[in-house]
Amino acid sequence: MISDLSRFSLSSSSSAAPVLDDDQLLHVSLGPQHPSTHGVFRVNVALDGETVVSLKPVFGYLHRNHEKIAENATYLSSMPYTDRLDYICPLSNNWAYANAVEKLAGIEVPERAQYMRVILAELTRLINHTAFAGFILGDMGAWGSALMYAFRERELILDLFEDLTGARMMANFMRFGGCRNDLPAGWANKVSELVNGYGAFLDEMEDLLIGNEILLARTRDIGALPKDVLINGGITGPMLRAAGVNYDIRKVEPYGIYQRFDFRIPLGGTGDCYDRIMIRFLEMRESLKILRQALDQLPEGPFVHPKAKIRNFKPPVGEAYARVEGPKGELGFHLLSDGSANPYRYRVRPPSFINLTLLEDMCLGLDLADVVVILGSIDIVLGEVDR
Amino acid sequence: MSLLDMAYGGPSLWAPEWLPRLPQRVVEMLLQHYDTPEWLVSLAGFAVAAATVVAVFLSAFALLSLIERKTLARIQNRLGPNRAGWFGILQPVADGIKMLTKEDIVPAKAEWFLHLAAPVLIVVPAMLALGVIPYGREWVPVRLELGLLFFFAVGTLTEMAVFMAGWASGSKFPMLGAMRAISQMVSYELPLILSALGVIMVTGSLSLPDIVAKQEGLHWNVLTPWGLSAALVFFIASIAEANRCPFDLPEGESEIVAGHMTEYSGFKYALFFMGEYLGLFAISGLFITLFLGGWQAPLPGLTVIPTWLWFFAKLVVVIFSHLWIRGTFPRVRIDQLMRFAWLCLIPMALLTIPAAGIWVLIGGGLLGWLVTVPLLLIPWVVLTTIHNRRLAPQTRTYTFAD
Amino acid sequence: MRISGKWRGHPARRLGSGQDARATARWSMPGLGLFKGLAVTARNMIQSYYRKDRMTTVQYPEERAPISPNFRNFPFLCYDGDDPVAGLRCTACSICEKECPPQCIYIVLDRDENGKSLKRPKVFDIDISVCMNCGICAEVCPFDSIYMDGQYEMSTTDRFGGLLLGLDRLAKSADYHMQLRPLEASEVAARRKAEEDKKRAAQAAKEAKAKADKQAKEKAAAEAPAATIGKGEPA
Amino acid sequence: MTAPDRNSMDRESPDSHAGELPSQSGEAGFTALQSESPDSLASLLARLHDALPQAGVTLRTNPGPAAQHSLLVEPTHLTEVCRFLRDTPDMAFDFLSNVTGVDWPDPAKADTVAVPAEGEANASASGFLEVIYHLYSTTRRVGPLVLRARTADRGDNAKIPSLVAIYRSAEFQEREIFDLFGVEFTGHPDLRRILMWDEFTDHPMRKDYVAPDDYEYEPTPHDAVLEKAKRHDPSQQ
Repeated sequence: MISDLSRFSLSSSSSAAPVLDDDQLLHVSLGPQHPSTHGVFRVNVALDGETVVSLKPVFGYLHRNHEKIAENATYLSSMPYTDRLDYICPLSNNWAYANAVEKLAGIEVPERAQYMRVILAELTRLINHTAFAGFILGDMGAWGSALMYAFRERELILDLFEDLTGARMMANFMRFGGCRNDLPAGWANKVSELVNGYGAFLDEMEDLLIGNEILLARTRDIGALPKDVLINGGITGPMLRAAGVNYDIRKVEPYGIYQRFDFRIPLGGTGDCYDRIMIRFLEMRESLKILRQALDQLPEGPFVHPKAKIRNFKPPVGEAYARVEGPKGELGFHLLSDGSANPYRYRVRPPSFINLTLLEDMCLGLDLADVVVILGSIDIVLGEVDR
Repeated sequence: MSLLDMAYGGPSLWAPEWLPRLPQRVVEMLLQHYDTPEWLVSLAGFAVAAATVVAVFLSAFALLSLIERKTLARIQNRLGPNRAGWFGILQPVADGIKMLTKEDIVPAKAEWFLHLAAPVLIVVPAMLALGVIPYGREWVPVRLELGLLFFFAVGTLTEMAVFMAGWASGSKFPMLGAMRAISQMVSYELPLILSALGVIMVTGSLSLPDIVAKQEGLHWNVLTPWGLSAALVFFIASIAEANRCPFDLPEGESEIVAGHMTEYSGFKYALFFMGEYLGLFAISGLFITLFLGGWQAPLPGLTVIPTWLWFFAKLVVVIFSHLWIRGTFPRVRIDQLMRFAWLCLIPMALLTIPAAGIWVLIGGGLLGWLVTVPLLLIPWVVLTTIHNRRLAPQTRTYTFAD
Repeated sequence: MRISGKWRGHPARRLGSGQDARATARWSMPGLGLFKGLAVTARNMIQSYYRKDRMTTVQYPEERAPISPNFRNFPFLCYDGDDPVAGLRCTACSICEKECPPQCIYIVLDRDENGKSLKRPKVFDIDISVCMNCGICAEVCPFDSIYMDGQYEMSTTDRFGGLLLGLDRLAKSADYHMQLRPLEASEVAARRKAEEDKKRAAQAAKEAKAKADKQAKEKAAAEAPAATIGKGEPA
Repeated sequence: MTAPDRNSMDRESPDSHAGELPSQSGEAGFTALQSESPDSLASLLARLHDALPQAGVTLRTNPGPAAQHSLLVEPTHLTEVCRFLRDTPDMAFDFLSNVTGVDWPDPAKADTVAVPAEGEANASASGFLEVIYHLYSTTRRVGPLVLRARTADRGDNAKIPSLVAIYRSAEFQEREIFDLFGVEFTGHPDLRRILMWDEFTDHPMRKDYVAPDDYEYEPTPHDAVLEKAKRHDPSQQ
């Protein structure tokens, strides 16, 4: 009986959207000032009723030519600018950039600094995924509650960042060959406390979110694409793993010291928006595991390579492409050095930007309301998309 | 004898019970004293009664706008507005001043007259609906025999106003919002009215004071199986009728910015809010009247408290549950909203009618419970489970790769 | 690739510690997830009245969140002693000016009338409307001169002038630094003192040597009266 | 090299659970991804020569410590090469991670970063634009395979065939390079400016790009900038 009545459905998600003449469609510009475009992102949507017939993203409202700025600055001077790429997780960006420069110049990183980097990167992953859980609920119209809880916990991690790096978000902490300063006294204990308490918060968030029937209804079977299409479209990060592709750079190409930790890669089955939320929750649990191990094993020693140069740093001629598993996906830096103090070419491979490649494919035939959810589940940050 | 006793014919009645009607009686008495014609007296009486309702609910609106923000803030672990006056008590005043002094912008493509009329038309039906609700034993602004019918009739005006606002704005987001609003309100009007039918059958009257009087002595409709079922349907439908979360699609801000209100600013925008809150008061008031015993005290010993205070206490509870829901739930999608109305709420609302009939036939009691509970519970479980299964998968599997 | 675990269950079931759940609820109450959510928000609402970790709001002008000793905002210039001009450690070497990512530092070297460098800045401006608080200037400074301040209440009604900090507003005493960041400052002070001591010792040695030379010279002069005047004490 | 199949996990089977699935490629799991050594890159090159002799792929050595050597591909054969790399089962470079555009006004400089083999022809006399692709294989877990393609010049002939049909992930990245460098990707389905606005005419990432000085006047401590701003904005004089 129920399936017979499904023709009442206003959403034609099951059937292909009828193609109408252009003048019969409603062209809506979502953004750049729109409550749920996560910044100044804009999509031009053509609607048939509320069904998306075409969708074209428009970029560049936050473009500042980060790459050109970096070409005109010294290697070190670009470090604070990487904070501003994905401003939710600056420390991952720091690491990605430091990683690329270390590869370019062949710099060793001391043990302690490696552990510090892992701890900071995993804390950043917690921040990102926690905030994501808040944002996605916001996109679905539950403004406030989940986001405020997420930000409450995020603040605790930001406090730790402030203690360590001096800034809550714009950390500018990693250096080529280590980190800028050592851990303050008692910092590691504070992180342990936070890590021990974080599970309870995740439990609470899961109660609020993952079983919620409305959330399930809004995210189930929305935005799923086949695995090979996702790989071909350059999708990385939790979005790719939600579809069941076992590809996490921490395992595939263990940078830093990730091969030392015992953690698992959660994989989804369908790759719809619900799986993307769940994968992020499961990843947070695994991050907590990594954090516990890293805190246990944290060695004494120098926090930066003693021969690392701060002033007048000039890597040898060559090029290097290095990538890390950022919270949003594969964050790569491609550097070309001509032996001078400035990079000849500095290229960021931004995960948020390339993850948007398949946005239209995911949204076609769905409702306008689904576009917002899919966009939220991709988890973009415009500082990185527009650069 | 005091003025009150003279007015109301004896000291047997407790004065605060009459308090809300005091202005009306005073005006009527004064006019009678000066030999005014009878029609003028009653007209003036109505005017004052209406003014009382308007005054009470406008201040309630101001208060609710503050309470809503404070409650939501607490749910979200914030403090809420606390800078204007003690405990933020002057925040509504500040908001009002802000709204009044803001520039009123009419888009170039708007139909200016309809654009102007829509916010007014939002407020008026809500006010009219508030006029027929019995707030206390003696405080019924307008005693209409067909009060319930009148309520639903004026309620439909809101839909027209919302569509007017969306269409007259000459813009896309408002248009989308208006279309959503129409489909939503039309769909949810049905379960709303159908779930009230059981009450009408049991009471045998469309008059709201009669419905309340019938529920005296904790014979609240919600405490019967069919009443509980109908109350559930009515409550859910009333959320949709009031455009509240999780059914706030017409103004779903994460999707269509502010829906039909997108192109409004200043005082017109404030009027939409006022209309929405007054509508919430009205529909919650009707919910209390139909199912929660209206102004009846829950226990006989508590009748010392004036009946209108009981009414407002219940109103606070109902409205708090609206706030609580708003602080928790995400928004549903339009097709899910429609499917829920047509495939779950309307069948259930229809089923409550025979259930109420059987209840009356049997005369309640244990047998009544035994017959009607399965009659309603089984369809509820079946329908919601089918619905849930469509929405939520039974299992999800996640694997962990090393 | 090895599959080491599996979570299989109804979504309404909590993921728990991410451990593998195998039990599958055949039927779960419709709306159970919604009620769980309502319980969470209700708990948060009630606990916000008595639990500090739920209600974390700091009401800013009246209360202030404690600032971490590492917190950095805008840079300041450190001077020794009481005189912000004479005691300034800055030598106007312009390293910070070159390294500053947004190029917000502007330095003019002070010279005497002969054009000789006085090794101190004549102008040292920082445009804090441009500064992004990265701290690279403090990091690269070889003279322990520039440090990051913790002062964050810098709002002004003067859009341009008020945000352009000159020497008068940038120069802060070493005591201030000690107060702001005792750890860093005491380390710097110890290092500077050691350097100073070393310098002084070197100077003392030099002086002693000069004295000995002088004595030797005097001795020689006594023998040969037409000697030149010895070099004065080193500055 | 054994190829672990990412699709082979039997997720739906109720019987499969922890530990029971055979690990497909030994205890280490899989070959850790690394930049391919010159040897294996050379074998890959040999196979490319065999399969596509006309493509004219040459090896370029990276002098830096990263040792990510690259293959220089003639633009006319770029799509064939990529299709070969993607579709040959034991290559399976199915993931185009990154596309970088580089401007080389001085062609000699390009050869210092990507050094040609002895005796091979150096880059052309005029400057050119270069596009660098980083390919990975998600199934074999190797990479990056660095491909370079160079345009004929920096002017009208700055053309390179688009890879969107082979790797969808190139879509926005190629648009970005078109926007910022001015490389025309022939065959791109939707080649428009992406980060700059449509009316913009220049290509800001080119080395000889001169920024317009049409910004608003704002007092600044930098005298040179100040002077420039004053010259531009007569109201401030």
